[in-house]
Amino acid sequence: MNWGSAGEFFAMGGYGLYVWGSFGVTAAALLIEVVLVRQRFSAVRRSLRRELAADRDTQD
Amino acid sequence: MSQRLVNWFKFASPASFYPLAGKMWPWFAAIGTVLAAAGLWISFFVAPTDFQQGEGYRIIFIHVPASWMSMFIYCVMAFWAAIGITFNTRLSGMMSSALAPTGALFAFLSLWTGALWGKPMWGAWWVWDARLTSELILFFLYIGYIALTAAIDDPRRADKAGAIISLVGVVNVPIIYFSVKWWNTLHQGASVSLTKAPSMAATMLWGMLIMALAFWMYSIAIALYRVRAIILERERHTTWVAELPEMQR
Amino acid sequence: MNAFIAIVRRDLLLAARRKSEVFTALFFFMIVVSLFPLGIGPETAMLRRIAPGVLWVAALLAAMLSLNRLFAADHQDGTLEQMSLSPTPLALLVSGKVLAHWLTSGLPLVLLAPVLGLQFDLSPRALGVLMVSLLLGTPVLSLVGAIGAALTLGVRGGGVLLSLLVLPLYIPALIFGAGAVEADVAGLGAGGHLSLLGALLALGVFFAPWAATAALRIALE
Amino acid sequence: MLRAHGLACDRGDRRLFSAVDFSLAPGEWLQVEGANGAGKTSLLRMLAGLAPSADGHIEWDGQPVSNVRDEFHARLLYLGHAPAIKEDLSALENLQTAAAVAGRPLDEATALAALRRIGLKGREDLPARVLSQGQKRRVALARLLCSQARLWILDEPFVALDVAAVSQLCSILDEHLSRGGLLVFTSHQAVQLGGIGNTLRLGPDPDASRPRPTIAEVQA
Repeated sequence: MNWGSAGEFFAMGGYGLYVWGSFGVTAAALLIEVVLVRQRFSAVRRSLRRELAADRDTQD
Repeated sequence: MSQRLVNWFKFASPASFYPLAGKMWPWFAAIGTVLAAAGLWISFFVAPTDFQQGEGYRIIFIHVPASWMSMFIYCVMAFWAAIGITFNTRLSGMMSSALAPTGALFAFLSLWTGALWGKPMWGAWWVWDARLTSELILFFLYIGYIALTAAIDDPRRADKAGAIISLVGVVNVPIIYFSVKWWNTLHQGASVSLTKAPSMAATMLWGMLIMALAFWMYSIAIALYRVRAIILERERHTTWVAELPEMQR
Repeated sequence: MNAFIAIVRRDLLLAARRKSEVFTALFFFMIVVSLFPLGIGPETAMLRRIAPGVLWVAALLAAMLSLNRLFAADHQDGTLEQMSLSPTPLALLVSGKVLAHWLTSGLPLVLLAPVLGLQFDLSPRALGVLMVSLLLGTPVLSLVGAIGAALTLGVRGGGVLLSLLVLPLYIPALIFGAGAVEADVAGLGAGGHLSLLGALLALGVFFAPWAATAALRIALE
Repeated sequence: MLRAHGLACDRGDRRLFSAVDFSLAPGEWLQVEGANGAGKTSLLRMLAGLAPSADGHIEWDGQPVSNVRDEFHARLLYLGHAPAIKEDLSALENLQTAAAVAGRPLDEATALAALRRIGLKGREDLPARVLSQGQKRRVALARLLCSQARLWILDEPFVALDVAAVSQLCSILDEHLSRGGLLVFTSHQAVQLGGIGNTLRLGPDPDASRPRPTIAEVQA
């Protein structure tokens, strides 16, 4: 184990800003990408459902 | 032989790939999460403090895998481009455009983490290191691909144009890399280099490999997810999309 | 082959009828190069150091200026359609167009560069190397640029997009071209750089017309 | 002999036309009709091999065009919507360079004779940009007079022409047909030509989602 305490862990031997800046931004970027792709997918699905529902209405 | 060929081309149709991708992506996402947890554990708790660079070197556990991924994804895009041009399959273009944003993201992350590593190590946010410079150019190539395909309205044409630019790009990537490397040695005498870490410890290598695998799984999962969205956008007026269970409500 | 000569002659004739376009690119080259001493300062040692890079970057930008028009006019007036229906392979006709483009945009830069090099106090030897490096390098710019021009044909915001696509691909030519002159100034010998430029040119001659043709076929469909 | 089997054209999500079948023997002509946006130009570009068909295939002398592309193009003359005229070149230069790029160089006497016959006498050396719209069309049509091609595919050849030029063009087309040439063209007007003529109507049919063209044989 490298770290004596949580504070030490977050300080990263003085490199906290750089290390957490790297890991944090990476995590955030990947998370944002996932959210964006989910939104894109559900937007298409929603508009397709709406279109299909409209089609069914006109057919009935 | 021919039987196998037929099977492969069956999955090349968007209609049969869509449900397959839907089944596959959660697995890749799950394996990616596990690997990422393991990789992070190694990065922070197993890998010892570097006697030269202190704790700052831990950035390597995302910087190097992200750089690998950005290069690898570009090659995969070019691979799909070549397939698309040779066999004229629709899916390959969709795969290319599904991969591009993720590749660009990794190129960006590689630059970002490179800068955050460079500041404490070299005292500057940016140095014209051969690898960083090539990574920057690779990022430009991704942006060029995305901008070109976004500017063309007809998706089929966009795919073909994107295929050509990614093939031209992949031919150029090694040329660019070696020219930049040579330029760099000519100007700086290779005083700084990211991988010139003194005899990398085995745990560091393991950590990097596991993180790279985690990024790999992530990329596959997100690309499959995105390609599903792209397939729906492109094939919205086909009957198979209308008959999908998730469209019935 | 006759069709190849015919297309080179036609494009040269068209350029001769529109001389202003050729001269605009040339003056652009001159002005950009002249701006650097004004921006950086007139110390001769400094100017000598930056000269290869400045001249090469300016040549790169000037060559890009005329790329937009490489295929656009032919696309608009239907000539491109006729070219693709010619029994001569389209790639050969495209090579002819690229050659004509180089003769009207690259070659004048090569001839003008030594005059501008004098502004930066380059030695006659370095000027010679500069000319040779441009002679080998500017055709690469035309060849690679043709791919970008063909890809952005009829695309929204084509001009900016073209530079985004093409400039990263120009980097090797820039590095070896400017590097040749720098190496010569430093007394290292420019042979290695120049042969690499030659290799780039050979690679471009073989592959670029093919890629540009594939891109043009997309625009024609 | 030109034969089309089940050609189809997609524009975006929409199918403009499908199941276009026809065959054209030497001396026959085909007029393609249809409202704006019915896909006339698309069909002609398809026949010329400029655009792929979404379905079906095209045969030339019994062979799929894709197999005999070079030979087919050597026998084809296509005049598209855009007349392929360079504004900065004179009528004569336009004619000669177009022929040279097509791989069939033209001597000056032949080119001049063609330009005179099409009614551009005295304007051979003017740059095309000072010519009127109709005169530019005539420069393009002068290529017909110098052509050895067997198949002519003409997109709106009559547009922007005055009465005299229309009848002149008709006689040029008649000559081509009587030599055993084949002709496909689009036009909004009824045209009287010799030889066997067919009309192909591309248009919306009752089932609007899948327009089917109908072929009416007319004896000229």
